[in-house]
Amino acid sequence: MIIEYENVIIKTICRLLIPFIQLFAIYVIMHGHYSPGGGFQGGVILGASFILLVIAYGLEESRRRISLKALTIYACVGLFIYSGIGALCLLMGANYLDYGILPLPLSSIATIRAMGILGIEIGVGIGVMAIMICIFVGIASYETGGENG
Amino acid sequence: MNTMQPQAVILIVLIPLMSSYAIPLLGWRWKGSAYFIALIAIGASSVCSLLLLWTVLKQGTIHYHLGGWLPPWGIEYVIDPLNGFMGVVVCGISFLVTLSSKESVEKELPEKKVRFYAIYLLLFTGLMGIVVTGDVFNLYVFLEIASLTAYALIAIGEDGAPLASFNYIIMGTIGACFYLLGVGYLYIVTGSLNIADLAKLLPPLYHSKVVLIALAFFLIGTAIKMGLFPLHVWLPDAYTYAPSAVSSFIAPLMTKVMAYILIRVMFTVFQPSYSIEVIPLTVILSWVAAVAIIVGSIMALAQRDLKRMLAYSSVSQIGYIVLGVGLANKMGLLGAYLHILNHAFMKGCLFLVAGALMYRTGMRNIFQLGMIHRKMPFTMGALVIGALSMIGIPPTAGFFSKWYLILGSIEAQNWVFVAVILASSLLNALYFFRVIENAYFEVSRGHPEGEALIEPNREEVPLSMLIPILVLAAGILLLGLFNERIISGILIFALPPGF
Amino acid sequence: MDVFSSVRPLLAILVSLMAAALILVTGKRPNLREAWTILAAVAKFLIVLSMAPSVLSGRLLECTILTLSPGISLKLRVDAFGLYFGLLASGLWIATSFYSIGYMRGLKEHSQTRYFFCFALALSSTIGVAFAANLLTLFLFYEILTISTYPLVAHKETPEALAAGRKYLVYLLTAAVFILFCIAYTHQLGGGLDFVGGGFLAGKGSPEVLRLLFVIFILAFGTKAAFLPIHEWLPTAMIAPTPVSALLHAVAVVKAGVFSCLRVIHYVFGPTLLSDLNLWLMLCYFVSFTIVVGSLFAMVQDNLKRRLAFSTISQLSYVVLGAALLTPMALIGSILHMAFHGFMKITLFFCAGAIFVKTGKENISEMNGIGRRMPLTMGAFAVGAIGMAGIPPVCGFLSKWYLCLGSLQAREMVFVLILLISSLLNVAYFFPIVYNAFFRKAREEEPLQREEASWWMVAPILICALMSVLFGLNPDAFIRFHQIASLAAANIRGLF
Amino acid sequence: MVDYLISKYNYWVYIFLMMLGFYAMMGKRNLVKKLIGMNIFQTAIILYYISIGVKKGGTLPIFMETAPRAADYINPLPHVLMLTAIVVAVSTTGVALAVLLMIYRRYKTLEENEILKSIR
Repeated sequence: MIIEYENVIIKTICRLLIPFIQLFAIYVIMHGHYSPGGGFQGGVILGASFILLVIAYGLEESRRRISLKALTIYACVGLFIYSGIGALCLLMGANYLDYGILPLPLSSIATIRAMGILGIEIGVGIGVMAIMICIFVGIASYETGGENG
Repeated sequence: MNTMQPQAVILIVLIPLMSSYAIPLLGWRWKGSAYFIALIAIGASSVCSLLLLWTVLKQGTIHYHLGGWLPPWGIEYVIDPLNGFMGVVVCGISFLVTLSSKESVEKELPEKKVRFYAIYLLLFTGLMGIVVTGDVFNLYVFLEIASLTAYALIAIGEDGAPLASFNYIIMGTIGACFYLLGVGYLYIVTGSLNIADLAKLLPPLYHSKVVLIALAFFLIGTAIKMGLFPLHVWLPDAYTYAPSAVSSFIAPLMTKVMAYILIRVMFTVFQPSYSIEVIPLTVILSWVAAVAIIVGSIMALAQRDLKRMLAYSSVSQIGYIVLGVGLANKMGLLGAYLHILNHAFMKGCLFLVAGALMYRTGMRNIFQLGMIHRKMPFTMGALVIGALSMIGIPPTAGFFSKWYLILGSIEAQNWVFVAVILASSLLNALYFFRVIENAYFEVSRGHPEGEALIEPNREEVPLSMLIPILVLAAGILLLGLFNERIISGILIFALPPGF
Repeated sequence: MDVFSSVRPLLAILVSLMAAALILVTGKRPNLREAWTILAAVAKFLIVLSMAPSVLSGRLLECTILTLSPGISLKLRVDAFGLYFGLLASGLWIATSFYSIGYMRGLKEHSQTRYFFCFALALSSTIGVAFAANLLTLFLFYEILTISTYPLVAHKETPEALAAGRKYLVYLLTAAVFILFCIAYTHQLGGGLDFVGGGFLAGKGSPEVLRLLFVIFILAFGTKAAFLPIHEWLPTAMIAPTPVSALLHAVAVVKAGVFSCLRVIHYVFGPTLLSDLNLWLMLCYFVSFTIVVGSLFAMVQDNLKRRLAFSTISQLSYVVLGAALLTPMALIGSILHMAFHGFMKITLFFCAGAIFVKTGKENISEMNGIGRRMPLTMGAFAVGAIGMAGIPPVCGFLSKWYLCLGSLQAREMVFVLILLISSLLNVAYFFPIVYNAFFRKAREEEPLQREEASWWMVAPILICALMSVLFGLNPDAFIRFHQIASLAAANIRGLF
Repeated sequence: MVDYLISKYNYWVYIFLMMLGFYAMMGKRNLVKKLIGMNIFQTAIILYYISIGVKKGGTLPIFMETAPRAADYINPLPHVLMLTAIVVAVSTTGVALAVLLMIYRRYKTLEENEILKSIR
């Protein structure tokens, strides 16, 4: 069990850093479809920011902010966005993940595709973040039980 | 809708995938819904797989391009008669096993029900993905999905389960990594990951050592994953300690799907002529398989735990499949294909029976079964049919796969294999009749381990467990009687070209 | 030869399968349960009998059920030989059913439902063996027969009974494995597996291969026919209830073995091929050895059922000897002996069972004076014994006569001699039993008044004994055994 | 010969790492060490893949205004594949750790010998 670490410097630095880390993570996610980066990397960074929170403020505090159950929901919703967009293409009559068909008010097929993959990256990002935190929290709190897969 | 048929290719994977996310979401509110979601998802997949098989047999191979990207750049799902057949086998057995899992999960894992079914569906997704994909790397991803979920599911079992699961993780990871290396080597020389594309690009490169190494990695990797004899060490523990719902799901399907990968690699990615002629690969495989058959049977003979005995018998039955593949003639291969189906039915049935025994009596020692047939007559009837099929008594299904394998061995003029197949029938008879004897006769009276006599009141397992058992048992008989329909209707088209 | 498609062969099999299912369902009500057995037995016999006229007029009845494997169907075909065995098995099943009911109720045995279920199953597979049109179909029913008889052998569930059951399985499954190999190899050599009168393997392989195949075939099927030295399971299986022993010996199991041997000799290899391969004489000597040594073994047994078992071992080899001599007379004799031995042996076993039910005695040495207590039973026993020794007018004489004629036709005096020696040995081990039963005094403490077993048991005994005599006087009585046997022999030799 | 060995040094590195991991997986009795071995094993394969995507003088496969010729891009596919492989490796590690926790909770040790002793 990770308990709160009584050190002002670490706490303050974490407080300051975490928003920036998260901002960077979102940047990575949003640019994933045409530059290095993407949902997985961004999601990991986003997850790391929470892990930092756990390290600095202890498990209890972070549990208060984001519960294990909520994380499960996040993970599922994230992956649901991903596969849902794919399935949406199916419903529109194209192949799975063929975003060109999506009815977005954009000029060209290429931009629609770009938007489609962005949606996917966002879904993946949310999912990965949630699962990363899940793994960490699950392992850190082994006395209280819970496994993941 | 006209486009529905090809879309079934992706739906077969997508439905269980999305349902596995839906389970925690819905299960949060309604715990009982998990079972039904899983059942409906697998049922829908089954419908898709039947539709696909029907389409494939009528219209020929289906190609499905993910995201509309054409191969070899995009990922392609290909359904030909072989994986159409595999799909139906996996879906059908999964459906029955899932149907029966309700009560035993309720009893063994009441707290973890929701998570159990989420992971369970992911495992199913992985298996189906392996079956439908036409891309070697995508196959690796699905392989890992299936393996990871299997590790997790095995780990939640009783007593030695976590350790068994950990050993499986270590072995399984080596296997999967070897597979990945094989993919890498093929990618170096061809620059392609698409199976059809590879099959086109490889023949001019057959002289290359790299291709040879790639094939070797593929073989070892899949051999570990399917528990072929010297690499089977993870299998007995994993099957024994897993919760009964899990072992009856993994045992009939996991190793079969891995055998499917082996067949796919040997006969589609590489041309049969390469696997057979350039290196004596099939010879090596078939000899290893022959040893596996005998050793598996002998080890099974030494067990007193029913599930463990079945696990070792799986090791030997995998040998049959690989032997058929290794014979590399028409009859042998047909026997191997048929045995994939038959063994899925037999092992499904037997593991479900073992699960039912655990559920009702909590017992697994075969020497303590005394007079259990009074208590559970239908379950024990199914056990007898399954056992007879394992021994290879006609007209059960097990006899006919053996029959084709023997024909194949004779065609290959290899008398040792004939002897091995026949001897293993006898060994099977030895250990299965021991179970039957204990279940039907009052042997236990004099036996030192047989003290725990069961009260002979009639107490069958719940219908949701009994029906799948009986369906599988009836299936064993019907498959045996109508095996020729399956062969001439489906399997003959699944043979690699040139057979 | 005309071939007609007909469902009657299938019906004959299904009738007892249905009965088996009904027996399981109505297991709680003994009267209804046993009604099914009897009903099925009679129905089966009538169905088989209804096929006799068309077969006798030279037509074959065929029924293709489904395809088992590419090129091989699950096919039933009733030819004269199959019909013959079918009539024998289904006819004796009626007697055995009545007797079983008497026996099982008399001893208040446990697990009677299982018993009758397996019995019905065994009988349908026997009919399947009889009517099988090819080797794979035959093997299919042959295996079901093996498996369904196992619970019968181990019925008593004592350690000895279980050991006997295990031994039975070990012997017969091992043999089955070899049969399977032979069938697969035959398939490889000959392409098809359908029985053809006169054989289909000629010219399909080198002589060495065919010789080896033949030897394995005969030894494998011969395990069920209990040739020496692979006979051990049969005397051990005598621990089973007496009706089961009767079934094993007279009706189904060993007869199925012998029947399959004959199928292999005459319908797979064929007389011409066998004489070309010089195998027939070897086989003749081999079975002659069994005839003589089996009888010698029988002499030293004190347990009545074991003695009968060894007698069976010896008598079955008559049948194979007749077939192996390859002459028409010997063949008719061999086929006739199959049925006649069935009737005589079932009489003897029924008697042994009746004695056991009434007095609890199993050993011959205890049976002094028993003829006075159970005169009907022992009278029937005497008839059976006389038949076994081949003394007219009991039917055993007829078949032996044909066998001797056949040996003379083959110009092999040795086998006439062997048949005669065996007759003498039969006299030596059966007649003392009869003598002691009637003319020796029982021990003091035993009651002297007449007390037969129940009529459920005595009636079948008397009917079987009567039949033995009747067939000896007129082999064409009722079911025309002689005519069918001659037709079968003619079929084989290609003179229809 | 030496040139040959040196020119393929990326393969030697990956083989060395792989064998190291393999040894740890097979030879070590401590379960965590086995897990670490497994990670090294997987990393070796990732390294191998990355190294086959390398092109001397190649540039990042990102679309730029002053586009170089297509042949100047390094091959991005192995990287993408390895991204997936890394995800797999992470999940495997996660599952393995969870399983190790279960083992530890049950047997209070992570030494294989002691666990086997306590099972029997």
